[in-house]
This record gives sequence, C-alpha cells and structure tokens, in this order.
Amino acid sequence: MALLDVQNLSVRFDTQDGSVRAVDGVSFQLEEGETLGLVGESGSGKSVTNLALMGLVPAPPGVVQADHINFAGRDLLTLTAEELRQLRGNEISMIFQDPMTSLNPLLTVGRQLSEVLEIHQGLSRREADRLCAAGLADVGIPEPETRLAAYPHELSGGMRQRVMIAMALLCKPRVLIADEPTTALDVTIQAQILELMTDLRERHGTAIILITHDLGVVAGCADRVHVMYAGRLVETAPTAPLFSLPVHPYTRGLLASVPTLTGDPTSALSSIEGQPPDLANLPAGCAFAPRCDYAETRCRSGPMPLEAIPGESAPRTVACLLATEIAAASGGAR
Amino acid sequence: MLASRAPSRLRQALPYLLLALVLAGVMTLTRGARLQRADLVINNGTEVTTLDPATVTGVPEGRVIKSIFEGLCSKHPATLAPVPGMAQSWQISPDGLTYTFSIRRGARWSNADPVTAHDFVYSWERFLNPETAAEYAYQLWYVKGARAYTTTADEEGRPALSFDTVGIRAPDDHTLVVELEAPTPFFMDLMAFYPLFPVNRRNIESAKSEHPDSWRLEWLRPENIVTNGPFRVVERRVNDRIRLERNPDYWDADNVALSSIDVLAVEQTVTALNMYLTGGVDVLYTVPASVIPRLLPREDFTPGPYLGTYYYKVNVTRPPMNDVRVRRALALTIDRTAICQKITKSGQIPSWTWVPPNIPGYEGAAMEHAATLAENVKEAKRLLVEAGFGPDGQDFPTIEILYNTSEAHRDIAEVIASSWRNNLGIDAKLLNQEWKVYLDVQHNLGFDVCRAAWIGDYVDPNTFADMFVTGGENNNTGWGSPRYDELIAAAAVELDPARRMATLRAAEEILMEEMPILPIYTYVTQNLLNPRLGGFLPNIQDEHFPKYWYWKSDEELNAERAAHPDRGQLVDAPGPAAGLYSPAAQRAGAAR
Amino acid sequence: MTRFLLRRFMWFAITLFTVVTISFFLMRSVRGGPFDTDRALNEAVRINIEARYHLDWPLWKQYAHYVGPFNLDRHGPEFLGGDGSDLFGGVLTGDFGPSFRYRDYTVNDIIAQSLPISALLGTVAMMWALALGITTGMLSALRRGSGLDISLRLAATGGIALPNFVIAGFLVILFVFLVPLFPVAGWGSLRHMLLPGFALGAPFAAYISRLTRTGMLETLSQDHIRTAWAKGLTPRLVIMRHALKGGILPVVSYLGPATAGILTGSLVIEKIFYIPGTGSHFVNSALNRDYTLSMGVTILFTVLVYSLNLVVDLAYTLLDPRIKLEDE
Amino acid sequence: MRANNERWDLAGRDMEALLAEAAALQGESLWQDARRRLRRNRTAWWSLLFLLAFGLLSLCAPLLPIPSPVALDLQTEPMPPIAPWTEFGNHNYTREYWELSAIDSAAVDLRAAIFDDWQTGSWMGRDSKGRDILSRIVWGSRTSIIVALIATLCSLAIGVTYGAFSGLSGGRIDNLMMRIVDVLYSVPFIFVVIFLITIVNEYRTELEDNWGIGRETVFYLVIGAIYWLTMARVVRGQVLSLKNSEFIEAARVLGASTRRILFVHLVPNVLSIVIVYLTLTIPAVMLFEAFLSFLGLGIEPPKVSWGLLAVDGTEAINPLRIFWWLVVFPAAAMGSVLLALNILGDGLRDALDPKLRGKD
Repeated sequence: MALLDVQNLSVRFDTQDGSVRAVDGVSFQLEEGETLGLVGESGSGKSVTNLALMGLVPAPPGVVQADHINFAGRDLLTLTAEELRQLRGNEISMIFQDPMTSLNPLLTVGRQLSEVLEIHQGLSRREADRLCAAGLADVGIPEPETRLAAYPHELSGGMRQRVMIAMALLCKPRVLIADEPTTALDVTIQAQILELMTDLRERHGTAIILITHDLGVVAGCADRVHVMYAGRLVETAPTAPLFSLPVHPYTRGLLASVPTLTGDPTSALSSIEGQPPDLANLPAGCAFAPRCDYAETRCRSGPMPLEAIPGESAPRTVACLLATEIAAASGGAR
Repeated sequence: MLASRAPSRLRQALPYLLLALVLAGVMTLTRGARLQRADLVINNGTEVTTLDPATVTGVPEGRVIKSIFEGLCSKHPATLAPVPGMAQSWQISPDGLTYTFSIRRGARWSNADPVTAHDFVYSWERFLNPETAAEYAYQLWYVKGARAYTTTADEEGRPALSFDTVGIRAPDDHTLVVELEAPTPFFMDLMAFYPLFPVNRRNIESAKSEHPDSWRLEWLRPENIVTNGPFRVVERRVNDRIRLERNPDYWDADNVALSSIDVLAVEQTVTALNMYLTGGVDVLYTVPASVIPRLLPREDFTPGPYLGTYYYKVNVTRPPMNDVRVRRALALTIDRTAICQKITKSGQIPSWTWVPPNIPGYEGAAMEHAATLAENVKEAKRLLVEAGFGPDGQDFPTIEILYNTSEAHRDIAEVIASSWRNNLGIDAKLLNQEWKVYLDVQHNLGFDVCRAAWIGDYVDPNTFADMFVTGGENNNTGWGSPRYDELIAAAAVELDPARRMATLRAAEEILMEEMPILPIYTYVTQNLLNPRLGGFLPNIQDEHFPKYWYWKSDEELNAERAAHPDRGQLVDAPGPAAGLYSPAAQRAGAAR
Repeated sequence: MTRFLLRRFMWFAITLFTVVTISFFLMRSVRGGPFDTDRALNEAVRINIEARYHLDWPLWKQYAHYVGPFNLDRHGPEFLGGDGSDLFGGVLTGDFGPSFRYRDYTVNDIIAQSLPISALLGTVAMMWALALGITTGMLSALRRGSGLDISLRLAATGGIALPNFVIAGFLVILFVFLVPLFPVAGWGSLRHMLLPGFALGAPFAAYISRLTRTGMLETLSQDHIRTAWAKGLTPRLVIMRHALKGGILPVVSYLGPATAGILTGSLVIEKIFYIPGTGSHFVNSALNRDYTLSMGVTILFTVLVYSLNLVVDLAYTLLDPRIKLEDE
Repeated sequence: MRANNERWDLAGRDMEALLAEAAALQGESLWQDARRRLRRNRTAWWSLLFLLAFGLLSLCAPLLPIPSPVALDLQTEPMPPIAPWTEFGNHNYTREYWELSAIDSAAVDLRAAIFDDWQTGSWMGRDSKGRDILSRIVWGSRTSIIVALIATLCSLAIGVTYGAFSGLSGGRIDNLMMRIVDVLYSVPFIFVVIFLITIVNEYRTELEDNWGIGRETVFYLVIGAIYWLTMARVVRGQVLSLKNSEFIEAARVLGASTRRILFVHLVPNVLSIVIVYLTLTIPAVMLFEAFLSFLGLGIEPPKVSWGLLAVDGTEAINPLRIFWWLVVFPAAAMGSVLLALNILGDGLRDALDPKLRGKD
C-alpha cells in the first residue's frame, strides 16, 4: 500500500466573486522513499493540493473535499485539527518557495528550529538546541551552534533554505513536501539544494513531493512526474518516459520551452501562446483547449478523464482525447 | 555562544522586566499617595498662592490663613466685629491716633515660643519691607511712616529708611503701640485682616540660615512652618489638598472641635458638586448655576446676602459713552430681573446702587429709576434722543461688551446685549478675553463696556467708595470727579460714624448720577454645606471660621430640623469618618 | 550604538534649546503678567514685586538668568557684578526657578510632586489601553469578518469618536451614580485611578486595537506564519509567538506619540477627576502667566517625549532584529 | 539602423506619451478598482453615504426650517425634548444669528420666504437658555466640519509638499528635513496652540480690521499647522519607497523630467495613502476642537460648535438631575460622524491598499 494515497481531491474557494475551483478531482499515490514531481504553471493548483494535504487551506473561504486522503493507513480527512497538527512537521513536513519570507524575521533560527522538537517530541530547550545544531550540521551549515543564535536576515538565501530543510527534517518525517524549494535561489545554490535533498532522501528514506514549474528540477530528482493544469492532472508518468515522450499538448509545450544544452542553439525557444485560464470561469471540456494547437471541436465539451494510453508500456495516464494520436505521431518522430 | 545569546535572552525577558518595573512603580507610588480623609473636607475652589500672610491677597488664601494664624483681633463669626485675638485688650487714644494693644499672656506659637509684641513688630516690619513685596502693604500705610518705608527702596530693592521711622513699637513683651498718620475709623477691622497676621521670627530666621537661597519657600513647608492659630499645617500637595490639624498649642485649643480639615482646590464646579453629593466634600463655596434650581429647595443650600456687586464698567473716555445720558440709558434698560431669575438663579438682588445693601448704619444711594422695565425704557429712549441719537438707536455705533472667558459672564453679557438691542436698538457685540488679557485691556481702557465685580474687603462702604477716586488703581473707567475725591478724603478722617456714612452716601450719589458704572446685581452667598456642620454662621462677607466649627450630634440635628421645618427638604448629613467629638468641645464651640 | 546615542543627544540639545528659547519669548510676548489680579496693584508695591522677581530686567537678561548657568542677580559671580555667594542657577543647573503662581514652591517642587501622579495615571491608562487594545485587536484579527470582529471594531472606533471628557462623563454617570463602584474624583487609592485611567486610555485603547488588528492581519498573511502552521505548532504558539510579535510592532512605534498624547490628554481628565497631576499645569500656567512653571512643564514635556521616543526606538530594535540603529 | 532610430524616437517622445497613457490607464483602474472594493465594503459605503447626507444637511442649515441656534429664551432649567408626534412644529421662529456670510444670510432669507415663521418643535429639547438643541447641533456641525476640513487641507498642503520634497531630495536634505520634523514632534504643541490662540485673541480686532482674518481662520491654520507633521512623514515614506520602484526608474531612464515624475507618477500613487490619512485626521481635528473648547479656547460664542455643545453637555452630568438630552444628542451626532469617518477611512485604506488588491 502506498504511503500516501489521495483520491479525487478537490479544493474550492468560495469568494464574493463566485466559487473558484483551484484543485479539481486530483488523485495520486506516493510510495515510501519515492520522489514525486508535481509540475505546472503558477496557479495550476500544485501548491493548493499540498496545502490541502497538510490541512492548511484557509477556511473560509477554502473548502476541501476528497474521497479519501490516506496517509500511513489513516484518512487525513477524518482526523481532528489537533491530530492533524501533530502530524504536521512531524510526519509530513513542508518547505516553501521563498526562504526569505518563510522564516520568522523576529525570532532566532535556534528558536524556530527547537520549537518543532519541543512541540512534537516534548524535548527541553537545551536538548532541542543540541539536536538542532546536529540538524543544521546535517544540511551542511558550518558552525551550527553559532547559527542558532542568528536571525534569518543574517543568513544568505541558500543558508536559509538549508535551515528550512533542516527544520522540516528535524522530526524525521516520512513525507517532505517541497514547494518550489529552489525557485528563489541563484542557479548555483539551486543545484546545491537539490543535491542536498537527494542526498537526504537517500540517507533518511523520506518520500518527497517536489513541486515546481521547472522541468529541469524534476528531471534530475523525481522518480515520477505529475503534470497539472488548471487544477487538474493532465499527465502522469515516470520521469524518463515523460521527458522522452511527452504526450499531453501542455506537457509538450512545457518541455519545448525549456532550453537544452543539446538542442539546436539557433532554433528559437517556443512558448505556450495565450494566458492561463480563469479558474472561476473554466471552459467546458479540456481547460487547455483554447491554447492547444491540436484542439478539435470535441475537446471543447464533455469530461476529460485521465486515462492510460492503450499499448503504452510505461504506467502513464493522460487527460487528452487525442493522446493516442499524439503519442503515436511523436513516438514515430522520435 | 552564551555571549551571542545574551541579546536574545534580554529580548525575551524584556516584556516581563518592564511589567515588573511598572508594577513596582505603581505599588510604591500608590503607597505614597494614600491619605485618609480628614474629619472635615472643604473645597477652597483653587490652589492658594501662598501661606505667607504678608504676601497674600485672595479669598481662598484668606480661608486657610485664618485657620492657621491669628492676628491681634479675630472676628465674631456672625457680626464680623473685631473680637480679642492675640491682643487681649486695646486702648485707642482720644485723638484716634495711638493704639495700645496688650498681648494675650499665654498665647503660644506652635513651636512653643510665646507670642509677644516683638513678633508683631517683626512681622509688620517684614510686611512693609519693600523686599517682601507685599501686595496688601498699603493696608498698613495708615500707620505713621509706613508708606515712606515701603516705597523708598535702594537700588537693590532693600529699604532705604530705618524702621524706627515707622510708628510701630513694642515697649515690652506684652505691649504693642501703633501710631497712625490720621484717625482711621476701621483700623480695628484691619487688625483682624489676615495679611496683618504675625509670623514667627525663629521660623524665618532659621530657614534663612539653613537655606540661604531658598528660605522664602523653606519656612513655609509643612514641616517648618510655625503658626499661632487654631490649626496647623500637616501636609500639602499642589492642586490636591492642605491637611490641617488642631493646634494643641493654640491658646483656645480646648474650644476647637474639629481635629483635622482637608482644604481642597477643585476648580471644576461640577466635579466639586459631585464630590459633595457623594460625601467626599462637606463644604462648597460655589455651585454650578445649572443645578441651582434643584438645590434651592434643599436644607443644605441657603443663599444669603453677600457684600459684593456685579456691575459693568463704562469707558467714559470713548464716545458715545462719554455722555452721561447715554450711560444712564444703558443702565436703565438692562433687564436685571431676567439675569437674576434666569441666569444666576440663586436669589441675587437686582441692584441700582454701587454699595451693596446690608452694611450696618449705611443707607445706599440708588440711581434714579422707575419701578418697571417698560417705564425705564421710555426714559432711556428720551435720554438717547436728548443725547442726539434716534429713540431706536439710530446713529448709535456698535459697542463691544468685554468679559473674561466664563460661561456665566457670557450668559449675562448676552442678556444685556439683547436688552440693549431690543429696548434701544443698540447693537452690542460680545468680546471675551482670557483673564489676564481682560485685566490688561481693562487697565488700559481698551474697552467700551466691561464686566466687573467687586467684593468688599471689610464691612464698610469705604471699601467700595474709594475705588472710584480719580486715578484709583481699580477705577479703570477714566472717570474722575474732584468733588467725589474730596468726599472720600473727608470720610477717611471723619471720626463720627453717622457723619462719615452721610459723607460716603453723598459720594455714592455722585457716582449714581454720573454712572461710570452700571450696577447689575448684588451677590448672594452660595454655600452648600453638610447640615451636620455646626458653627458655620451666615454673614455678609461670607467669612467663616473653622475654629468654631463642630459636628452636630443626631439629637442636635434633629432638634434643629424640628425647630425649623421650613428649612427645606432634608438631605443626608453624613458625620465625620472617625465619629463625633466629645460633647464638651461641641458645646464650647456652640456657646460662642 | 554610542554614535547613535550621541547623535540623538545632539539633536535633543538642539530641540531643547529651540523650545526653551521660543517659548520663553513667546510667553513674554503675551499680554498680562503673573501678578495681575482683579485688584490692581499699588504702583509702589508693583515695583517692589517686579524687582523681587527680576521682571524689571531687560528681557535678554531675564532669559540669560533663566537659562543659566550663572546667576545674574546680586548673588551671582563677581565677574558679572555679583557678590559671588551663589554662583550658579538656571535651567542648565537643573533649577527651574520659583513658581509665580504657587509661590510656596519651586517649579522643581511642583514637578516632583505632580509628575509621579501623572506618570501613575498615565501608566494605568496605558496598561488599560494596551491590555484592552491588544486583546481586542487580536481577537478582531483572528475572527476577521465575524460579528465579533465587527462589534469590536465598532466599539474601538467609538472610543476614538468621542472626546474623552464626554467619555469621562458617561463613566461617572455609570460607575459612580448608577452603580456606585468608584469614587467620583480625587486621588489616593487604586480605586481612584481606575475611572480616570480608563477614560484617559480609552481613545488609545481604540487606536491600539486598530493598529493591532491591522498588524496582526498583515503578519498572519505572511509566509512565515504558514511555515509555523506547517511545523505543526499549536495555534496558541503560532499566534502568541509568531504572529503577535510582528503584529504589535506598529503598536510599539505608536507608544512614543501615545505617551505624549496621554501626558497632554491627561489635563482634561485631571480637571474632571480632580487629580493633582502635571497635566493641568500645561494650561493653567499659561493662563496664569506663571512663566517659570510654564517653561518648566514645557521643558519637561520635551524631555519626556524625546526620551520616550528614544526608549521606543531602542525597544523596537530589541523587538525587531532587522532594524539597525545606525541606519537612521 | 533604421529600427534603432525608431526606437530612440519612441523613447524620446512617443514613449513618454505612451507612459502617460499607461499611467492614466493605471490610475483609472486604480480608482475604479478602489470604488468597486469600497462599494463591496458595506459599512464603509454606508458611512460614505451617511457622511454625504450629513454634509448636505449641515450645508443647508440656513435653509432648514429649524429654530434659530442663538435666539435666547431664558429658562430656569433646560426643556426636555418634545417628540415630533406631539408637537411637530410651531410658528415662533425668530430670525437671530451671528454675523452670517452673504450666502448664508441669503439662504436664511430664502428660508424665511419659504417657511415664514414656521419652525420644527424642540425634538431634541432646549438648553437652559431656551436654544434648540437640534438647531445647535446642525449649525454646530458647520463650524466643526469647516474647522476640520480647513485644518486638514492646511495640514495636507504643508505636509504633502514637505514630505514629497524631502523624500525626493533624499540624502542630506532629506535627513535634515526629517530631523526638523523630529524636533517639532517634541515641541509641546498643545502649549503652542494655547499660546498662539491667546496671542491671536489679543490682537484679533487688529487682525480683523486690517487683514480681515477672523479668529476662526487663525484657529484653522494653527490646528492645520500641527497636523502636517505626521502627514509629512507618511508622504515621505511613501515617496521613498516609490522613488526606488521600477516604474519610476523606468521613467527616469526614459528621461522624464523631475516635475513630470513628481506629478504624473508619484502624486497619484501617494494620493491613496493621503486620502486615507485625511479621513483619519478629520476626526482627530474635531476632537482637538472639542478639547480646546473644554479649555475655553475654542470657537467663540454665540457661534456654536460640537465641541462647545459637548462641553455644555458635560455640565449636565450630576446626580441631582441629568439633563440627558444635552449630552446624548450632541454626543450621538459627534460620535456617529466620527465613527463614519473612521469606518470610511478604514474602508478606503482597504480599498486603496495595492497590497490587498485582488486578495480579498
């Protein structure tokens, strides 16, 4: 059984302007020790999906519905707020996009780290401090004891993200949700952080959900990749097949907009035309249809189920009526 | 590592530290502020300027000084006639020029020094000394050589003359001889006037030697001041209270009933009233006008005649007020009844004279007027026409009424302005000025018509009459009359009381013909006092003597209420916190 | 830090000098003098009084004498023509001179007597204001949009919408006459302090409540609060440790002006509740032309406001480690 | 090459026009957005409507068939309110006012022509001088509102200019200017106001005769002169943060003049915060007026202001007899207007704060 099993998750925000469906019927599983990449443009519902897992969707206006969200045999939806709280930071941790703002600027790093241990493991401040220093050393921060007394603004961006990671891993969680962990960082630092995460996963066996809009990041780390668009999953596949043969036109568009070292330097990078859809006002049928080069009339009506492609060997599902045709055509081309 | 942690520890401890600090502060401060209520609490209306008898002028100061010092004479609480105080007896020479006082044997200061005639010589020398700068120094200028002594100072401000030139001598410890410049019929009244009360020489001298630069304040501090009156000062705090306690060294201490008095300085009349009504204060000398109709039926509010006149000054140097007919017209048309009934409300008496009524032996000279306002208006119109204006104020310039910022004065000014507008068609604008500016404007004759009031210093028409001599300091109207000056001067040396009163009346007649002032009403006292307080006798100067005050027992109070069922609706009469005093003390107090 | 303090001190000196000079001359330019009363002074007596209080000196000399540090009267230093028995005096030596209205006291005496009372009243008011303001502001922010939020905000704005003497009046009716809980006026015990403290603190409580609400809302929407939740902290910890601290920063910076406001606002409350504090001297001394007292309280006010602002700034740096004193 | 030339042209003139257009567009959308958001904030919107209605009422005071606010009818005690259904009106109107302006006095003539001597009954009671409380509240609102508006505008003029200049200049000048503000902050202004008002009182006849400056005018200016300090700080802060923002950089790079930057780019952006501050200053000024009235330094009778009414009202608080209508009605009027202003201020802040936009 999967460590985390999400079935038919929807998140809706009821505002005065109407109801916004940020996540719509998303289902996925996460195995122990696995890294799952969740890819999509901003606003596609990746972050909200994961906030829903943590029970952190602000309510009101948010409304979370799902068939079930099973974590290690418990349905998170049935847990009380208190039980959920005890899970957070303990068994499921999260790190955020912007390490500049994700740490409290008014508290020392040590305080912010140790309170996790104090809360979840009932340690004294002194014991917690010792463990925190070890945790900082673990993420490669030099002179960890001194750093404990530092305030976030006294650290560099990369350092802060390391602190965030250390904080998330203090209680040896089974799932780590990393929400765009590298987006706000310099490229060199990005690489270091990713390397650190891979390394930690190997050592601790933590399962990771890696949320990003950067396909390059997933390519290096993830075992499997789920692509989201407008609150729905549009394509799921193991990393290698996805990159070698993207099927959904949106995935193809995403991939085509990534510069590659091996690609032809003279050919222009393509971008996806048009704007992401207004979630409050989604078109009928495929949400991507208005921007899709392949779109046909039938794409603009009816549901768009996530289905496996007949004959495909990889465990891939795609939400596109034209998936078979595109797969065949591209497969031939490649 | 510890070192680098320090600021963060500090940061965490900071709020608690601050809280602890604040709490500690609150505790210490409240402990210091605590003071039990005295047996009797009176509201003096404002903070006294000083306790030094020599330099005071005001009524509030007088109330305190009369409680803690005693002069050669004191006053009878009802008639205000001089009664023996520090002087057991006195002789006046037939020519009225030499006064010989024999000082009471056994009178002592609160530092156990005996009170002697030398104390008076010392105190009066100090009083007259230009360095003391006593505001009331002129009250003793009737004494031979006194005026010259005060007004002749060297460059440093020290007296240039020897005090031997002044007619004040002490042949021995118990005899004081005073020689006057001229006969002064009210000189004995002055002897009970608080600026002339004595001070203790040792008190001042030791302050001088211990605090060479601040002795002027030091000798007056509660822990230093030495007094000879029925009470002594125990504690003082600005704008809070003066705590007085019975002075055991006072010669008549056995007959002083109250053991402690708090003198407050509440300026907001509404606050003071609220304090009275909740039992925080026992005596108020003024009440807010808005509640007077509600107070009048009560037994604790009994307004009585008061030696004071509310009037308007006219600047006779400015046209058209330089015409006596105009002034008379203005005076005739003021709706005095409306002012007394609707604004001041506590039975003030519409006034047509300058000197208030009720001075024994004096019959005031009222201005010529008719019985009703309508008739007066008719006469006023006639006068206006005579003076060259239309009967409805045609060609009459707009005049300004100056008053000092105060609700009551504004209301009266509004009524007067509308009286003049409605009756004479004269436009009058109101102009209020803050107190000190108002005084300054008044002094420099920068007004048309100006609100004023005068409260007599002593029970004698002279205290009113001598104001309007030509160039008098308080004249401030630009008016002067040689004939008037002559009459006042003649009255000052007239020894026969009846003739003297007649002379003063002749002077007032001139004043009421010339009308540099427009009398409006005669004041009444507005005391609101706990019905249980005894020995607080009504009198024309609203002067009261804590020495005679005592708490009535229930029996006495009930008997009194039964005897006077017409006194009005009964109110609560709370007793002092510590219970009543021994009946002996009460009776002694009441006996006088 | 030292540099910062030095600079602050320099500006403080400049401020103080300006305030003293301006108010000295402003004060003397107003008509009427300290010894004018409704009974005019005898001319000779007036001369004596003016001589005693040096009012007969030219203005510059009075100013120099007032400021000090040398005594300019006949006891002053010999090189200024005095006898040298009392060399120093004036504001620079901490001597504010004798009061003209309360002649048995020096200005120092009066301030020493009344300031602790005002400080106490101010503290009570401030504690009321902080306790009430922060609690309601927090509740309001946490229940944003709820009925509680709306009613608390209405009450808070109500506190700002009425003059404090009207609030005081209502309080007196309520808690003295209808429900006799407190004494109507006076000073002494803690019971005396609660009503005036509340009346004085009410507008500040209202303002603090608003500041706290806004600050909390702002902080609550920040990323690090999400982090705190994600760490699994209890709501109490998230709010009290993580949100409140940031949320009340605006309150801290408001404390400087608020204290000044409480100091001057107390004058109305002191009059109504008959409290012997410093506040009433602000107006009365000017109206009485009590030159020295008026200057004294002016200087006192300036010093207080300046040093309180300094304390607030220092406290701010302690609370917010990002702020550095040097980068002003 | 040619393409390059075109580009420069664009930068020189057309680009500026483009920028202006963009700014206009942006401005419009800002205000439209704000209005939309304000309308959605029910309480704030109602507050605005209430204030407008009240403003209209107070503006029309001379036209309303209410009794004279000053005509005396001395009573021993204030008269309690008479409910409108008991006595709706009577014919006792007397035309009595202080010196009115030409317009007001024409309006009063008009009122007399329309209603003749009919006037409303004393729905809110009368004070002890028989003056109608309703009428005094309405007329008093004129004084209070004018004091508040003029003082606020005065503070606005000084504060915005000072703050913007300081913020734009930056460096030493900014530092010095802000230090001066700090210094002024420490000056006990209550005290200065008391002084100034006393001085003005003293010379007011001269002022009026020679320059036609009434005491009220000076009063407004003095109050305005105090409140500019905070305004200056706020504006400077905003300008500083805007100065370094990208779009100003862009405009600067494109060679827009300083004046242009100031008026086209900065002012509209500063305006929102200024408006918010204004709605919060007006109540503060009104309270200050009341405070001065309490000390007897405020508006001079026979003119009436809310501060004076509030002071008169507090006189009525004692256990002997509470003339509640003297306190309750003026307090209610003052309270509701100030409350509305505060709510509106909050609403405007929410509506205009760009950070909150689209974030409900």
